[in-house]
Amino acid sequence: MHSLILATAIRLLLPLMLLFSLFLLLRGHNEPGGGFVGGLVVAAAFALYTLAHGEKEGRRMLRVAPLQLVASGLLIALTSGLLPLLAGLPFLTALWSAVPAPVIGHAGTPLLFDLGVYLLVAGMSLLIIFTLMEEN
Amino acid sequence: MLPALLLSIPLGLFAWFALQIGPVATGQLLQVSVPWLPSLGVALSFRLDGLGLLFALLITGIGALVLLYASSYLHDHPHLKRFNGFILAFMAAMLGTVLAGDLITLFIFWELTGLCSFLLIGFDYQQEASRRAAFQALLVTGAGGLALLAGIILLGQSVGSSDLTTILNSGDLLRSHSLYLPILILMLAGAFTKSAQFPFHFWLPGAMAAPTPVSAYLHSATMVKLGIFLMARFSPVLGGTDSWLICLTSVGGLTLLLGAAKAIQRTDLKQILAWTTVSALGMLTLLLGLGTPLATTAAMLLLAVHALYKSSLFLTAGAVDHGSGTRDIRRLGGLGRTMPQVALAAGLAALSMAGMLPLAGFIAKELFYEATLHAPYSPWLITAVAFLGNSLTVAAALLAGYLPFYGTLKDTELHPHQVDLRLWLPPLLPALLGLLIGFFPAAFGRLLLAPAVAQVAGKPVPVELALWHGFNPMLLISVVTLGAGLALFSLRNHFQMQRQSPGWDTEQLYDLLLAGLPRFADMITSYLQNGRLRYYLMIVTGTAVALMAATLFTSSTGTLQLPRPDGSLHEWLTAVIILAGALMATLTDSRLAAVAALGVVGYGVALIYILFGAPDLAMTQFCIETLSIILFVLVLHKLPRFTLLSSTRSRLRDMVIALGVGSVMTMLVWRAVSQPLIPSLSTWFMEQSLPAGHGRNVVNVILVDFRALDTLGEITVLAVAALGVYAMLKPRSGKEGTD
Amino acid sequence: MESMLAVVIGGLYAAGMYLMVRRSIVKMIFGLALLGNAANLLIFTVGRLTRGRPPHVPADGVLSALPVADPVPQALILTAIVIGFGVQAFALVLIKRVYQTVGSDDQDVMVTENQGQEKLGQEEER
Amino acid sequence: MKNLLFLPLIIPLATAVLGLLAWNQRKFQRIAGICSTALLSVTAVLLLLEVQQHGILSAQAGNWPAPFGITLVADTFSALMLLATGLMGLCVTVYSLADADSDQEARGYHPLLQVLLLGICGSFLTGDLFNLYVWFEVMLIASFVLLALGGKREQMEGAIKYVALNLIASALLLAGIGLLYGVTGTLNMAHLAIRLQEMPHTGTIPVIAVLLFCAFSIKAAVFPFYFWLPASYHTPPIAVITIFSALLSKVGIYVLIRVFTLIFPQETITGQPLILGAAGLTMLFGALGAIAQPELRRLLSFCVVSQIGYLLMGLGLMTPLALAGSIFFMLHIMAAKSALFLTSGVVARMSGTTMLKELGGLYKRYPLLAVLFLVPALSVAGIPPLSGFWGKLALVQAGLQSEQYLLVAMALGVSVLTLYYLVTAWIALFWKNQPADAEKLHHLPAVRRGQMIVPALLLALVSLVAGLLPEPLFRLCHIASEQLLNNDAYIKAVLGVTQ
Repeated sequence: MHSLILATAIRLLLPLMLLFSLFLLLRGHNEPGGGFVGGLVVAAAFALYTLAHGEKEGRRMLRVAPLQLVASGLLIALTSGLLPLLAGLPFLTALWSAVPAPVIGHAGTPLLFDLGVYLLVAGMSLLIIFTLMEEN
Repeated sequence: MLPALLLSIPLGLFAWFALQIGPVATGQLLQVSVPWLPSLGVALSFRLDGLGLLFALLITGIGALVLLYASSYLHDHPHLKRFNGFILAFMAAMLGTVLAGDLITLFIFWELTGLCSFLLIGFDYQQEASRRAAFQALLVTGAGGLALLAGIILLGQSVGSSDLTTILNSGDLLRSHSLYLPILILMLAGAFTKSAQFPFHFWLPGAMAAPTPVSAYLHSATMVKLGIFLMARFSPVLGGTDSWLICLTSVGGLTLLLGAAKAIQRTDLKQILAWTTVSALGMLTLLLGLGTPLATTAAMLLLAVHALYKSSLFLTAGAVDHGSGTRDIRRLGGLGRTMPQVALAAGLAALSMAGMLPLAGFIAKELFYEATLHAPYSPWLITAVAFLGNSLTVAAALLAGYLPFYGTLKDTELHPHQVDLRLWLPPLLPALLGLLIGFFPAAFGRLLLAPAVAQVAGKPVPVELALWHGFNPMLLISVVTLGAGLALFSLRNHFQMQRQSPGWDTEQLYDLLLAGLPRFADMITSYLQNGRLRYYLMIVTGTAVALMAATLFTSSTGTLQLPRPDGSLHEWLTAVIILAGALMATLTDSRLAAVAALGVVGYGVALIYILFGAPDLAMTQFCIETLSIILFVLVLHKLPRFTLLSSTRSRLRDMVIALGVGSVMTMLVWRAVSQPLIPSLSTWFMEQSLPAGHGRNVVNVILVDFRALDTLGEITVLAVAALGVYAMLKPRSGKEGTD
Repeated sequence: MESMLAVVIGGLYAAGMYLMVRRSIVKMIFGLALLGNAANLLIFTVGRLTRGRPPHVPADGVLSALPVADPVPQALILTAIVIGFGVQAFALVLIKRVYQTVGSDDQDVMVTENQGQEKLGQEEER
Repeated sequence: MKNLLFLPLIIPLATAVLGLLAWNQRKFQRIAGICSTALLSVTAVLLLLEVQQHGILSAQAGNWPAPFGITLVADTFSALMLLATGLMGLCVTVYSLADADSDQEARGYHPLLQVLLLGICGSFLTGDLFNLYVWFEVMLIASFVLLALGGKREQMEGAIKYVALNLIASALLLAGIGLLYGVTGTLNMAHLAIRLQEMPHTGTIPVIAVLLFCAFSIKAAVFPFYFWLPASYHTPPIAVITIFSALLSKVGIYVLIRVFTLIFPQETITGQPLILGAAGLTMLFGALGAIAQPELRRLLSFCVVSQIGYLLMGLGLMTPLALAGSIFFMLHIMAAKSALFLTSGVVARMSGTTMLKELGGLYKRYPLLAVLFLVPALSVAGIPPLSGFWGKLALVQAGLQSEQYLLVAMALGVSVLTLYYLVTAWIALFWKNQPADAEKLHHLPAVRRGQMIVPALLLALVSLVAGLLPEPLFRLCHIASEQLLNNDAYIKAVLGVTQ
């Protein structure tokens, strides 16, 4: 697995894939994409990195523990659902910013929700992959 | 607990009930009722009438004696307090049953008596025999109890009320009701099991494993009489028909003879008494079955008299055991010298049991014969049965009340000694009461018996008891009975020899059933729950699909119009690729090839999604499929290779099942798509997506907004799946990792 | 095309079912994966097929009169795919653990729930 | 007050998330677990009161109108079930303080328990069929992990059977929901009820009803779909089996009752012989299975199966009394059976075994424990005046009214069998002498014993009190059953219109 080319390539590819995943996440509301696919791309990027550099290095590169990623993803999704309760609206009601934000258009809690999905999916996939690779 | 304080409970109750004798004799009916479960029409309701009062006096009176007796008999028993508690609970349950004014109330207390008796019979739980007897009693009476439950519910539904007063006035309605016979059979099943009638009689002698005070209480005066009580209680509404007459007289007669015959074959005092109790219960059933006013009077009198002499005899048996160390009549004799008061009690009680003048038992027996002689059908046969039973009873009375106390001690190893007051007074009192009733039968008859008989007969019946009726056929039979009894007594060694070869009894049937049940259960269970997952899968899926197929074929109207096969070449190609992948996955013997085949199926499905306007689905499917393949490869190379484990035969069978499942699903889809399309929700989603959901990708808007709750659940599943993988593969160590 | 897809669905169910009742638990997981695909395809098919037009609102927000694919089954399938993936990943690891603890992938060895099991199935399939 | 409906989902989910964030803070997880379940119980009580005052409540997640958004609905039935869930969760969490070992906790025991409760609460509240599938899966995956925690051989074997059979159920369920959408074009249960009333019930609809019935029956462990339950329930720790036996199969029954009274009342009536047959056979084979077991936990697992037959009986009879009886029975069985499980856990801890042969001699030293086992055991066997009696009484009454004599005979006969095996077990545990070669009894430290006994005691008391004073609870069950049989109120609460 310690192919120098792959190792170098992935080092360059990693930020690009992460950017692409963010792109998928942000455009998901209007075009095919979304948090789920975005999260999987993140996972794929780190999985490739791990294949090239080993499981320890992969974990180091990710910086946060995958389980924390899962937990925070769930927390963000839950929070986006809880926010409208403060406004007296039902759970998971979408709240939107009055003025469109640059780049993403309207900003609102559904986007936050999708961000939670994104983080959770990435964390979940990586948790499984790391654990399995560690076993091997 | 202080004995005095303890005794004050039953004595106080006894006194209260005694005060009610007057009012009840004048025809008053005391009733209280509180709603309990009004939604089901259940009330906690009590009524005090003549029948209940007679029982209540016996229950509280003998209960007090038993408590006093036990305070000496069990004084060094570690669980004496528990015993007193159980007895009081049992007494409460008994009172509740006999005073119940509502069917459900009656049933509840009925079941409680069974439960308390379980604890009492099994009081010496260290002994295997006690545990067995307790369990047997619980099971037999419990099973009967459930039949009774069905019976009373049907009874209540037929009448439209569970209130006893209403029911007791609905005799004509019930006797002509279409459910009369089932009700009768179910109620009798409850009564017969509780009152140890043939073929359920065996539990009663078995229950002699209980401590003697328990036997004295449960098996003379109280629990076993509940079945009799039940029949007496409902005889105004259920009695008087041919089925009632035949059922009760035949079962009663059989039980009577069986019990009496077994009694004289026994050498253990308690066993003798137990079997004579069975016999006496048979007499009572027989009398209730006859149902004439005379028979009813005889039954109520016999009931009271039996309770008195039998409790006395049981208590003396215990005293003999306590004072000499054995209850075997072959080893005993001459105890009258060491324990004269006990001997007096036993003698009086035995005379009453044998029906000797001037004791109450004599009056009962005279009435008994009078009733059988006037029986509604085959009076001579019934009288003959009664005669035989009574003769045997006389012999048994001599065995239990005469043999141990007179003559000389047979086993010189024994050192009998006097017993204290608390052991001889309780048996003496009921014995003396028997004598008292013999002297004042008229008052007893008027005050206690007549109100009870009126309840059982459903109408007032003149009760005129007298000790001496002059010379009549009944007296003649009585005298002959005594003679026959004496003769049988003198032949006792012969009968007791016979005992060496155990005769056949329904108990063996019970044993067989009880031993067979776990074996049968084990057989069935190890057949069904055989531990093999694939059989479970086959049964579960097979049943589901078979049911679906059956419904599919019965529910469809007309022939199936197959949708026209259309579609372009690449669509067909995709479909074929998917099928080929599935086929390859099933047939290949290489793990890697199987993973690849699975990938082919997955990607093929993704292709279908693309072709039919679902790019989001396709993207997700592609990603997931890829990730799945990685996971499969990571896991599979640690697992064994595929090997051929099944025989050709079972593979063929599985193929047939699998093809069956597949074809049912195919047909179902055909059916579904051939039905007209109903306007679905999607129009609304399409319209609202941009203005309300601020997104043009409707699928994504549904996922994160319209149906975000689904997605929240979905990501929770993912989180837990990840957690599960982590938890399963986390090495077992005391030290916790960082994630 | 629905009729052909119905056959595909049936085929997937049949293959999945056949794999589920193999003695090897490894084959069972393949069966589960096929069943998952079959169920998703079933929802997709009975939700009616529409060629080519995904349920997207055009940029100008004006809905065209042409029929588009029903977004609801798609959303359901998406959820089901993801859930299925999570469950399948767990099941895969479970099977690995089962193999490690039991020492075999043969279902017929996993019968400790029934001690007196030497009764059924013995005569069959040796 | 409509947001009250979301709390049963938010509370356990938030607790689970906090537990995941505080992964190594065991103490925090424990306290959070207790707070969460207590709060859940309080919420359920409030919901129950609210429903009694204002009728059936509904709320729309995301504020999208029904039938487009996902509806949560609370009627008396679901509120009662939620209350039972909260209390069971509380009891089991407290019990786990003493029973769960540190390894289990290190693998996420407490958050998993919360997710399990989330799935259960979601299933009870949702008014949307696909959403129900999602909650089922949430519940399922959490139960998978809880079942496999520990990794002993028998646990692994049980887990694989449990997982395989339950995934089959999920696949069936998913197919059924998909087909139903394809035929009716909606997922909202109230909306489905209306649409199905308007449609002719020929062709696919009865088949879909059968399909869904089978799928839910697997979850509910009805004959002949129950194999997964006895195959796996004896393997995990007692606390886990307790919550499983109290809630998981009951969710299956709940959904059967909900879906088949609301959406498929017509199919329920035509399928009556089938449902009643399944009910009778479930009782019988469960009881026979229990009789055959030489081990306490397996015996109790089969007992769970057997009792499910009684719950199904109410649905089959479809009368107000029968359904009320089933609901009462369900609540009773949760309390009584769980008390039995928890007590047997204490016994197992003290004796170091659960084999009936090796147990014994506990009556002398621990009479309270004997009572604690006997009372729920008798209650399960239906001895009056404990809670089980009233449930059985209502069912038997309803069965006799509907002239289902065979089924009633079966129900009563199985009662005798239940009495038989439970009392046999009690005698073996308590009266029988301890075998000579058995281990010495372990004496548990007071705090630990308290943590284990108090929940068991509480549940046994519930059974006792519900037996002595059945009216308040039974009236609620009756209201619940009336609401189930009159769909209009439900439909109006969800869609705002009558049909």
